[in-house]
This record gives sequence, C-alpha cells and structure tokens, in this order.
Amino acid sequence: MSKPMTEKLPAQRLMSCGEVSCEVLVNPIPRPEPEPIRITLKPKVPRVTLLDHKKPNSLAIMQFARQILQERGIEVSERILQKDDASTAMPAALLASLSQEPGLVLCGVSD
Amino acid sequence: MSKPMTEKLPAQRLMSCGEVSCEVLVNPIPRPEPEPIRITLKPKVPRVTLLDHKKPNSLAIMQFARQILQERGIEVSERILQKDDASTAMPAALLASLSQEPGLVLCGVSD
Amino acid sequence: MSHGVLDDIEKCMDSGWTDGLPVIPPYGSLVDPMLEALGWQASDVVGVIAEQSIKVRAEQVAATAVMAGCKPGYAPVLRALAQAILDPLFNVSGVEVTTGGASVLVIVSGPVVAALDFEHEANAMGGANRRINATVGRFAQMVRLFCGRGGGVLESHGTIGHPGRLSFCIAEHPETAWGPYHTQFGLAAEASAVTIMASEGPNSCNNHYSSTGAGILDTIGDCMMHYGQTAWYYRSSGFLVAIAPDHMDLVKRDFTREAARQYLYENARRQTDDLVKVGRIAIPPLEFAEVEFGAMRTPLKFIEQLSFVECGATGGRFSAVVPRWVGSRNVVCKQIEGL
Amino acid sequence: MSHGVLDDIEKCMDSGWTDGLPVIPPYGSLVDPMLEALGWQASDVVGVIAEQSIKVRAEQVAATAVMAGCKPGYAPVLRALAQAILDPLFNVSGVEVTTGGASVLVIVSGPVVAALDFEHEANAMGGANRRINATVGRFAQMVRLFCGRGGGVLESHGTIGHPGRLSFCIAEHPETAWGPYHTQFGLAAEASAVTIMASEGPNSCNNHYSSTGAGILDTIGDCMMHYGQTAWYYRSSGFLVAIAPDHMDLVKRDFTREAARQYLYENARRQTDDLVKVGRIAIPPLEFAEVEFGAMRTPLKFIEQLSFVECGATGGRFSAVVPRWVGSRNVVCKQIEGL
Repeated sequence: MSKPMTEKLPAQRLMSCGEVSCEVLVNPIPRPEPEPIRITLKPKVPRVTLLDHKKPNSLAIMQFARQILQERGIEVSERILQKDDASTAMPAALLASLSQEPGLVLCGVSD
Repeated sequence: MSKPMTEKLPAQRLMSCGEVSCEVLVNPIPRPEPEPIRITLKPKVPRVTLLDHKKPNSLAIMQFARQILQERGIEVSERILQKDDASTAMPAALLASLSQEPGLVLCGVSD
Repeated sequence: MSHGVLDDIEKCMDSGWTDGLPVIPPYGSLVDPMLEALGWQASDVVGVIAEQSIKVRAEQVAATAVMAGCKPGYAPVLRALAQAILDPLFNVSGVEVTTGGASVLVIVSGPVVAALDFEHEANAMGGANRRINATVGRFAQMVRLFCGRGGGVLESHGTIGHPGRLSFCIAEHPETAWGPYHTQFGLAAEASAVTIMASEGPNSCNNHYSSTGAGILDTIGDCMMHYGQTAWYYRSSGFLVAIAPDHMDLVKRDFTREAARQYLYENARRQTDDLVKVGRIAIPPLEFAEVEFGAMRTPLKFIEQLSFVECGATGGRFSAVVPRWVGSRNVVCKQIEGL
Repeated sequence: MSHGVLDDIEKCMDSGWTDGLPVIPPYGSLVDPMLEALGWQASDVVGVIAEQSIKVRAEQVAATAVMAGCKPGYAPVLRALAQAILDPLFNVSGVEVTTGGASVLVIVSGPVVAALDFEHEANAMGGANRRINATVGRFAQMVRLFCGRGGGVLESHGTIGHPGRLSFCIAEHPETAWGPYHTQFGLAAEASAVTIMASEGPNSCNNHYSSTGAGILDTIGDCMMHYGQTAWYYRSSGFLVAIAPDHMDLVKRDFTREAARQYLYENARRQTDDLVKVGRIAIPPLEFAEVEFGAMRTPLKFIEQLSFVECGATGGRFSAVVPRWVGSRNVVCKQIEGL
C-alpha cells in the first residue's frame, strides 16, 4: 500500500533565498479551514454502526457482517444506515450525527 | 495542416545571461551530419518514377496513376519500384540511386 | 550565475508542490500578473469544496497556473476552467480519490482555439508538444491534485490510472462539420468554451478500409461496448467520441451529429445475459442499474451521455473513444469571456 | 532575487527546447554531474539513427535528462533506457512521424523499482504524481521528440495522439505472481530491466463481478479484439496487458502466465468476414496479412506479441490493455547495470 498521508503532507510555506533577496513562494495548495474531521481509530465503546453506500452487494455484505458480529456478542445497531449514492458526499446532518458516535462506524463496503 | 517545419526549427544555441555570469546551455537536440537530403519540389525533367511501399492498395493506386499519366502523355517508368515494408527505411543503395533522379519520384501512397 | 531558482524548483519538488515534473516556482512577481490577467484579487474565493471544508482562493489558482507553465495570456481559458473544476457538479474530490484513476479532461472549443494557437491537428488528443495544450491540460490536473492529495486530506486510490492524469487537453478544430463542441451543452455556436469531464484515457479506433459512415460508427460503437468498458458497471457516465478528419469525411456524408448519436445509442448494444455471464452485472442487480435480462443493453444510461468532438490531423484513419469516469456524471461547460 | 533561470526556462520554451512543459535549463553545471552518473564522456556516441544521419551524443542525452527533471540518481535506468530507444530495432524515427500518434512506453521491472522508489501501486500506469515515474517517462518522450521533430528533420503526423506522448512509464510490483516482466524477454528473474515498446494509450478493463480468472481474461480479450483496435490492420504488434492485484488474485489461481497467454491467443478471435464487412481488412488483402476468409482471426500475428505486467493498487477491479503501434514490432529490453 501507499505510504500514510502524514509522511507525504506538502510543505505549508517555502522561502526562496537567492543571492539578491528573499521572497516567499505563494502556496498553491488550499487547506481545510477549520481542520478536517479527525478519524479516531480506536472506538471509545465496543459498538458498531453500519452505513451502506449503495454500491452493488454492499447491503448484503453489511447484513452478513452484522450477523457474524452479533453471533460473536458484539453490539451492532439493528438499523443499517444508508446514503444515497457512493459518488456523492454524505448529507451534513448525517455526517454531524456520525461524528459524535463513540463506537465504530463501518461505511462504504465496496463490491 | 501544421505549419511548415522551417518555422518551427529549434534554436541551435542558447546563452544564459544571469546577473553573475554567462553560461552556454547544452544543446539537447542532435542534428543530422552531414545535412539531410534536400527535397527538390520542382523536377528537372518531366518524368515520373513510382515507388510502392507495400501498404495495402498502394500498388493498385500506383498502377492506376501510371495509366492515367501515360494517357496524358507523361513519361512514367514502366517498372514500379518496391521497398520491403512501409515501416522500415529504404535500403541505402536505392536511396542513393533515387537521390540522383532528375524527374519526379512518387513514393509511399497510403491506403 | 545564480542558481537560486533551481534550488527553489528542487524545494517545490521535495515539498509536495508538484505533480512530479519541474514547476515554475510561484514567486509573487509571477503570480501577481497572472492574478491580474485572471481578473481576480488574491483573496477572492474561486470555489468551495464543502465536504473538505476547503475554500479555494484566487491566489492559489494563479500560483498553480504559474507553476504549470501557463502564460498570463491563457488567463481567459484558465479562469473558466478553474470555475468549471470547482463547480460542485464536477465532484473534483471524487475524481481525485476514486479507484477509477480518473483525470480532468479539458476540451477547448470555438474561436479561442485559433486566437490562442492551440494545436488541434497533429496529436490533438495529447502529446502535441505545444505549450498551451500541455500547460492548460496540466493546470487542470494540478488543481485536482492540490485540492485533494496536495492538501493532505485525500489520498488517490487509482487502481491503474493513465498518463492523462498529468495533462489531458483536447482543442477542437475551429471549423467543424457538425458545429462547435459546446453547442451540445447549450452554448451559442459563436461562443468560445471550455468543457470538462472526468475521464479514463483515449481508446484509439482505427479503420482504414470502410467506405461508409456507418462502418466508421460501427467501429467506434464496438469499442464503446467491449466487455472491459467501465460503463457496464451499475453506473455509467458515457463517452466522448473524437472523430478525426479522414473518418469525418465519411461520417458527415451520411449522418448529422444527432443522427450519429442516435445510431450509436441504438446499435452499440450487447446481450444483457452475456454481460452477466462475463461478470459485468452484479447479482442481484441494483434497482438503479435498470437491468433487463434477455434484452440488448446500451453502455449509456441516457443518450445525452454521448458527445462528439472534431479534432486531429488528416492522413490517418483513426478516431477515439474516451470513457468517462462513472462517479462524475456531469459535464461542466463554461463560456470563455474576455478574449 | 535573480530571475535569470526563469528567463532561461522561457528561452527554452520559445526556442523549441521543450515538450511544451517547463524544463530545467541544461546548464553545464547540471549536465556534467548527470554525465558522470551515466558513466559517459560528453562526446561519446550513444546511438546512431542512420536514416537521419544523426549521431546522438552522451552530452545530448544528459542534457535531456536534466531538462526532464531527472536526478543523477536515476542514471542507471536512464542509461539503459537511452540505449534501448536508440537501438535500431526500436525504429524511433518511425515512432515520431507515424500517423499512429505513438509514444515510447517505458516498463521498469525488478529490484530497481523498490531501490529507486518508483510508484508501482496507485496510478501505476500514469499520473501517480511521483517524480521518478513522471520524469523518467518524460525523458523517453523527449529523446524521441528531440531526435525527430526537434532536429528539424521529421514532422509528427499523429492523427490523434494520446497523453502518454508527454510521459508514459509503468513500474512493475517488486513482488510478482508470475515472475518479473523482463523474464518474458530472456533476462534472469533477479535482474533489473527497462523495456520499451511503441504504444497507444492504455484501454482500461473493468470487471467487478466475475469470480473466475477466465472471466477476467475474457474481459481483457474482448478489449483486445474490439473492431477499432489498430492490431486488425494488415500489420500487428500486439499488446501489453497490465493486471492489477484484485484481478490477479483470480487469474493466478487458474492460470500460469504461459497459460493465460495461450488462452487469450486462442479465445480472443473474431470472424474474419465480419472484420472485412466493417472495413478492417483491405480487399484484396496483402499476402503478408495472411487473411483466411471464414476463419476466426486473432489480433496477434504471433503469440509472442502479448506480454503481461503486474502493477497497480488493490481496492479496484481494473486491468488494462495497451495496444502497441504496428510499425515498431520489436520490444527492446535492456538490463539495468550498476545499481
């Protein structure tokens, strides 16, 4: 796999020091303001929420995953959430709600 | 059609004149030595030599062209020359012989 | 002599301010004239990518244009192009991250092509080795990259990608048989326009011996429906078809643009059950995919997903099919003002 | 600050010393270390293009490498690559002038991929936006351009061209299922190699739902035999097939490389009479074309015209077919020494 993004982050600021004078280079790269949502890899509570993005077989895979997890005694939300389409962003309200979820959110299983 | 090559010929030599000193840039472009064969667009004698490069239909087109030219009273060499293949260069001996031809040489009719 | 600029180029290369190739360092003294030509103030917001909380400012667009090697004289094209890329309809973040390895395909049409001396004949679909084609196409890819991976937010997952992700710009012939490209998207024939779509690379379509327009279209249609076309996926975004002059001489004799589109829509179809058999349709299929077993199936979801551009040199009997990325279904076409 | 270098870049752009994109000016102070890394003296003859009366000298190759943005550390690859391009078997002048709009496709394989940190996963077939992939691919196209049009002798007639004419470099996975790419051309598995062929752009082959290797190969084969493939012309040079990991997981289960090649050779065939009907075979056909009416016809002239490369990222179910230009039938594979 590719290197994690943290190794690749481009410089925020470059300074040119030629022989005659110094000049700041104009940063061409737009950055998120405020900071983008941070992903927490370790959930705070052992609970799983499933989100289907409607690619083919995604819902079937999620239903199967829910069954296996439940058999292993893990708490899984009964309702599988859905977003309209794999190629469009999640509605803001859904994103805001999921960003408060202390358990694990599993979304966008690809076919 | 594209512009004629003469307008596009890259510079033979570039000189860099910065503030500190002057430096010649290394020319990356190889050039023919000796000069490439010049194409004369106006033949010296009214005679046509045909050269087939073996693309499909090329020979048929050349035979037809020979017939029309002959009907119009233009001298056309009876034998249609051939090179082995459209994608390889003409043998040196054939090239040398054709480069001495004072009439018109028609070659490589494409299908 | 001073090699300060060379150091700055290396600094850009080492710091992620590049697409992998040398850039012109975005000095203020170069970015300012570009901004002026673009008609923007440095802090103007050119576009917003809401999902990423990103506002793209004019200064960043101008810096990117300088870095790509564009001249300020290209600004009328670049202004419309930047607005098109940042139009939410285009979904630029999706284009950057997809496993589809898509590029931002740029199509320039109308009087601007001759006015700014775009190459629209030899190698018009790429590699014409002319500055304006190469750098305008590169600018579009760099905006995509800098808004996505460049900002440290997204990572590109292109499974294989294609070389157009460095630069992919097509300029249409100023004189066309069927009318300028942008008239397919509602702009007036006399306008100049820049149009973008997310795409894979061009699939070349050779045909040397057909003597009819239908033969050429059958060849193009067969390419559109080979089993590997992404368009058989449950989503489809269609195709751009580029027809070069030697093929156009045959096609225009028998077809208007509308008739050619209808012909391909009706004839470039395959048996749905064969597509299932080779693995191109999910079982069970999604409702959205509208799968009808036993019927002949088109790779187009709507006939409007097919558009034609006229470009290329005479002397060769090639055309091309450019498959569009399925996740950005909108073509964004903007008029170029201020030429 | 001094902008002398910027003036020199503009001077290169204005003087035809470019592929259309910004270059690093080939100052002697940069060319000398490149020459040293290449292990050549400035006036050494790297290759001869007899038909054009051109001798290509090491200084010109080194200057081109600097201009493309290559680092001296890439020299072992560049040395073998320059020798491959100038090998008379490759026919570089033909590649530049053809109406086929071909590029020099560069394939890097073996331990060199990891040693020099080529991207071989995401967007491995182009647009990975990594310096070594982008600039090594660009170097190859610039040598082609500078030996052809650059010298003022040849003119490019590419009917449509494709974006790979700016840069087209594929790096293979260091770990392969079927053995390194170059083992198909007689080199030892443990070697590093650079291989070139003249090519069109990649045709992407998507298949999400097949569960068998044969399904994936049928999809790839169908792409190889669409009516527009140049390979149906009276000459054929074959194809490079790139298989990405998710497809390879299925294919390798059921096929060795040799078996996969045999499968495609036998199964990717079309009715000759249909090819005649659509205009893909000249009437009367050339003897060389070996046309047999009524028989199933392969787009390959020999089975050896098909080779496989393993590259690309996981997570997407894409592979690709790269059609080779019909006028340069030789693949040139050179071992990389001195890593």
